[in-house]
Amino acid sequence: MSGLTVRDLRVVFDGFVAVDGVDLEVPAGDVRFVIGPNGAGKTTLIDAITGLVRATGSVTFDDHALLGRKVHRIARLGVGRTFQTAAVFEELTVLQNLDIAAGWSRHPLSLLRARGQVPSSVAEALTTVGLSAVRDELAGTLAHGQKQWLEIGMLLVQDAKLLLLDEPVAGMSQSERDATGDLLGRLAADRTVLVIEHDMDFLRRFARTVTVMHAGKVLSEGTVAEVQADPRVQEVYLGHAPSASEVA
Amino acid sequence: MTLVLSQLFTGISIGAVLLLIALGLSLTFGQMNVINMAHGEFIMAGAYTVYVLQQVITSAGASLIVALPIAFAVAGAMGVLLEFLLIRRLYGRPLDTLLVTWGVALILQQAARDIFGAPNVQTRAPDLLTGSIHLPGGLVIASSRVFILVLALTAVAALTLVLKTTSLGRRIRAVVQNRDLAAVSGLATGRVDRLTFFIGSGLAGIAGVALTLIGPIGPAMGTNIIVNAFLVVVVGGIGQLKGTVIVAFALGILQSMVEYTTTVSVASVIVFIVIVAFLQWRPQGLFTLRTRSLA
Amino acid sequence: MFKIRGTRALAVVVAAVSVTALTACGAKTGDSGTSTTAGAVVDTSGPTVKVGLLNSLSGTMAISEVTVRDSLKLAIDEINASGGVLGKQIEPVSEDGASDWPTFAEKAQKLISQDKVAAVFGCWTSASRKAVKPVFEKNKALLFYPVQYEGLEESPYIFYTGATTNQQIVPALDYLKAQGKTSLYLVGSDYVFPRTANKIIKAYATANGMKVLGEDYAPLGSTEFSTIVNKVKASGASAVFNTLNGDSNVAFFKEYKSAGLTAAAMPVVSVSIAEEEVKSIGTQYLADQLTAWNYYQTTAGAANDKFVKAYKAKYGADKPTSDPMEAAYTSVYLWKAMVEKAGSFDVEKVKAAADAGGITYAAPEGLVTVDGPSQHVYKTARIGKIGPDGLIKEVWSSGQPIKPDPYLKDYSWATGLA
Amino acid sequence: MTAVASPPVAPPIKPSRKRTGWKTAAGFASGAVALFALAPAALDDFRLGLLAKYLCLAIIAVGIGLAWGRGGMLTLGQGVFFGLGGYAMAMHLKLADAGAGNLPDFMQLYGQLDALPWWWRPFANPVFALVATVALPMLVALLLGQLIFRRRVRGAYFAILSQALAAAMAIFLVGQQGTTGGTNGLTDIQGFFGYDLNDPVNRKMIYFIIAGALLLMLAVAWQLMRSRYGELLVAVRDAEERVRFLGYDPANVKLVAYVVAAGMAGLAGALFVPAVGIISPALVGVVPSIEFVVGVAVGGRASLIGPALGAVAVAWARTALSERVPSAWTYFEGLLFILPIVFLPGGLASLPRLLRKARK
Repeated sequence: MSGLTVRDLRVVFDGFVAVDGVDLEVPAGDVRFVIGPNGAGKTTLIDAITGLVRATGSVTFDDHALLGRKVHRIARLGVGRTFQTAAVFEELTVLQNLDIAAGWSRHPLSLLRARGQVPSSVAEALTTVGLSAVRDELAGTLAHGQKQWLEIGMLLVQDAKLLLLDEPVAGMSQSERDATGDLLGRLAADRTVLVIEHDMDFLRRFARTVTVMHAGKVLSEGTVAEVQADPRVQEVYLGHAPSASEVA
Repeated sequence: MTLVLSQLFTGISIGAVLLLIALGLSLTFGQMNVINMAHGEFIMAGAYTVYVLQQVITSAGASLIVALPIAFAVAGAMGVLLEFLLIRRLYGRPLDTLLVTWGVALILQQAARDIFGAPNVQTRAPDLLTGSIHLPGGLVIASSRVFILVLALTAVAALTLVLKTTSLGRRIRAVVQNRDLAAVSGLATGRVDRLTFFIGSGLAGIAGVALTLIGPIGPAMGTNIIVNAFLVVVVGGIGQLKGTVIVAFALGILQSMVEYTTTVSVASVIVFIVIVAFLQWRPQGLFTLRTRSLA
Repeated sequence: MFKIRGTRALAVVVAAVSVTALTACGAKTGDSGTSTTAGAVVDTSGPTVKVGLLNSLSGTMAISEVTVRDSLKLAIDEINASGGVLGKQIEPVSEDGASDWPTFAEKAQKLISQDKVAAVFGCWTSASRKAVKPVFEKNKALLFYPVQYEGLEESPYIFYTGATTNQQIVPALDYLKAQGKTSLYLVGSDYVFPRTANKIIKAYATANGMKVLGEDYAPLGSTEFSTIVNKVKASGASAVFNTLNGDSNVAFFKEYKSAGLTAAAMPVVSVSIAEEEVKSIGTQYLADQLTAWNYYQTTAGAANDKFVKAYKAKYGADKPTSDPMEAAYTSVYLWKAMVEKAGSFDVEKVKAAADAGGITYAAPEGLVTVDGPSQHVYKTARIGKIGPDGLIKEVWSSGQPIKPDPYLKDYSWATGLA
Repeated sequence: MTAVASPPVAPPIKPSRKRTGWKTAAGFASGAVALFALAPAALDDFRLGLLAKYLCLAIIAVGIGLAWGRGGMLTLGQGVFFGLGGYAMAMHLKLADAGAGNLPDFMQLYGQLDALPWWWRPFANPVFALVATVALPMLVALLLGQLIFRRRVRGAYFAILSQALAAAMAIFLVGQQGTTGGTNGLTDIQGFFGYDLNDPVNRKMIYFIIAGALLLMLAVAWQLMRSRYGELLVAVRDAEERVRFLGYDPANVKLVAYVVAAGMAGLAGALFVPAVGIISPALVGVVPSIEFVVGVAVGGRASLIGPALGAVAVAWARTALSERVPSAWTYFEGLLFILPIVFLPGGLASLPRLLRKARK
């Protein structure tokens, strides 16, 4: 495991430079938070890493070059992501959602059989994300927070080694946030985690390292404290030197 | 040489007809993502408008001129009615609108049969538009085709002007780009939708008037043309007027050239193959709107 | 391992079902007569006798076929008013072929086996006739087919009351030749009649020193003719032979006129444009062009005056009569004559009476006689010119009825065509 | 769903599942009784022949239900695959009718050919022809699907493209009169693998074969729908891009359903030929292709039995109505496209659920 390395990443939409020469180094086992104002290029960064948008530069994970591969090929290399607005299969049950996430490596012919037993990885994930009680409910009927948990559960059964989470706690209650944060810490033991988040409180409590993006570039990088102390960050976020409570 | 030129003009004139038919679709399908299979029947309504008017106005030329705005209004009103009664309930289900409007098309066809009779009806064209224009070099082109070409280009220009400069145009584009945001910012999206549909369907009415000059006027006239019109819009790219214009002429010229050297049936098969090949190259059509959405 | 027991139960059901299916088997193709269908049963038990009217009342062909149905009904009404057939009133059962060939076959079967009709009148396109032909042969039931067609067919259970090729196309070619036309361009819809007609025309041209300069087919319903007209124009042919059908004619003639082509310089002979079509295309585009048929609304004679008057009285003064309508009208009277000669509604007896010869009827087009062996009808060929009033005036006629020759056996140039 | 309050630790099998299995088997058994015992007893030969035709349409509908209802691919070009299967079968039967070494009747009339075209020859072999009726449509669907789905042509684009394909295929068939029979199609088929089609007993046998094929195809669709693949297909339908991020190539997932649906349409075409005795371009083009869909929409696109029942019901209504008031049928058909889709998107199959909900 050698973590995620991004070198000189650039994404251009019709002349608009969304990501402008980003370098990023996320070592294995890190929980890296990426923050920045709207339009800083955070989500586009994840889109580029997962192959959704075309980019130049280089991205390597686990010694595999990712750029230029198709989305599903990148996923098969152990790269998993969630979406800002939770993207689960609403017409399928929680169990089915998780089971699908476990599936790409199954033999094609085995797909033609119905699921006899709940696979152990799925059962585990159900317990881990606390959705056992609703496993036969349609995912579309879940509360917003539960959907986000379901997405994380899907990453678990997918056995992703690099988790790219796009605002995973948006809309969650405080206790749900705490639980999610704890989960992230546990997951990082044998994975690499990259989180896009606006919630500063959540960030302060659970981030190990932080990257600040602005206008498609990396503005600052370091521990939470280092970044908070960086005057350029304060400038970008508030246009003036902030009081402690505003950033924290 | 004359032959190549006259065949080229034929291609351009086929393209002009395609453009006129597809223009309204490009608006309703492109801007609103509504696949209106009854578009062909709106064209039919435009053509029957000429027929009905000629029962009242005896001068062929005058009736044609008067028919243009009336057909626009008649077809446009039908479009608004369709939008209000059915399509409004189906936003976000484009495939379902396709089937529903096919049903509407069937009903309109049968209604035309019951009102005007199953046989084609006859309209008179002004003498000016049944003759031909002799150009230097022995080139002879049909004046009706020139009329249609001018009409098509005028319609494109007018539509572009409306979309680019008027407040209605701005609102249409706002709704296209982000329906939810537009609604939140206080735009009456329902009204904008209906207006868009009015213009798109109205253009079908104009096309119907033009078609009386070159083809039959009957209950089945819509079905014969609708598939090709959709291909033009799809290949041109959704929501892209310029794509529709370029592709209409390109397909027209391709069709006329292949048809000249082979047969009509071989030509339609070849055109289909070219389209599939083209979509391999540009799956979203000639021009595309880039978005970051996950769909 | 984790198979649900339901799957196994399902497998049993499916297997049982397949076995049942395979145990039920009937006669092999070779064993003639073991259990093939008996002849159609005509229901003559009541005071009426049923006949079937099989026409497209919906779909693209409805344009033409509704008028045929109307004139069939006119003939039936007239016969009923004058006492019926063998003392029985005719009860028409109308079915919609819906312009769809399998539907024609289905409805034909329904008329024969459910309604037990004495005869069926109808069909227009060759495709619909080809679709029902096996149904009538299999059930040994009668069809009267009233439309001019491409010939090359004889069926023991079909009577053809429209023209075959030697009563329409060949006379039209004779006429063109006599007018000094030496080169032709052939334009047709893409189906059996035009393709076969053009084959015959080409054979005729070769034998008679005429040149065929080009041949083009448009799909049925096609309305884009600019390229074809360009080709016609560039060919410089002295006449055009037009076998287009339906909507395509409108687009073709509008384009033809726009291209500056005229009846005087390059006349078009059409074999599928009758009075009804003239009305929908417009005389503006058609004036002075030629048609080839066996009957026009203007055809002289008392029988026709009566027919035209009766038709307009029943369906409206603005409704013209045309060749297929007349052939349909005639077909009912011919059937009546056959039944009366046979003294029975029984299909085999009716056929025997007709095949023995001598069935005639003073039709609106003149005296027609059924040719026993071919089950076609002797018809007079007529070339007409479309007038500014939308009616067609006869400019030439064969003078007397021509013997039907569906396989063109009597024409030496046509050997090898069939 | 009865097992909402399931225990926190996942049990090996949901208790409700076994019951569903038996329920389905019972459903199939009663379907078999209806098709094999009740229908032949209640209907005369003519009506049974009509039912055979309707069941062919039901087989296509099962495939469309899979591709459209479960896979979200509105295929408006099933006529192409129906036609391929039908023509493959009809070509063999015509050759068999003509006898070894002879040309089929229409070729002698219109083709002016001296010898059989090369692409007709393999169809003289009954095994080849039988395999081709299903394999040929599947192969064409595979090639076409590869091109279309790989390039992410989907939704409306896919629907319109499939419709254009149907139009092109019909025009092409019409244009090759000498070798395909043109507009007439292939008609006047006398025998079916040595059995005389004029014999009512054999026609009943054809009906039984079709009914058996329908049940078999329902079983295939049932297995596909309840399998993991079926779940995956629904996932692709609802969020194609999302599936990609789980490591699947959605193109492959869609391809399977599309190819299976094509195979079913081909089978339906092959069985239609002996049942009706004709295959023609009129059954291939835009209009029949979209008409195949209406029954599916009426019955319930995403359910197993809905599409089949819907297709039979619509076909029956067409016959019944057109026997009485021909022009009313067109209005009725138009309404069939409109009302269920707008007001009952789940089709008739969703009625019981809606009623249950309403009662609560």
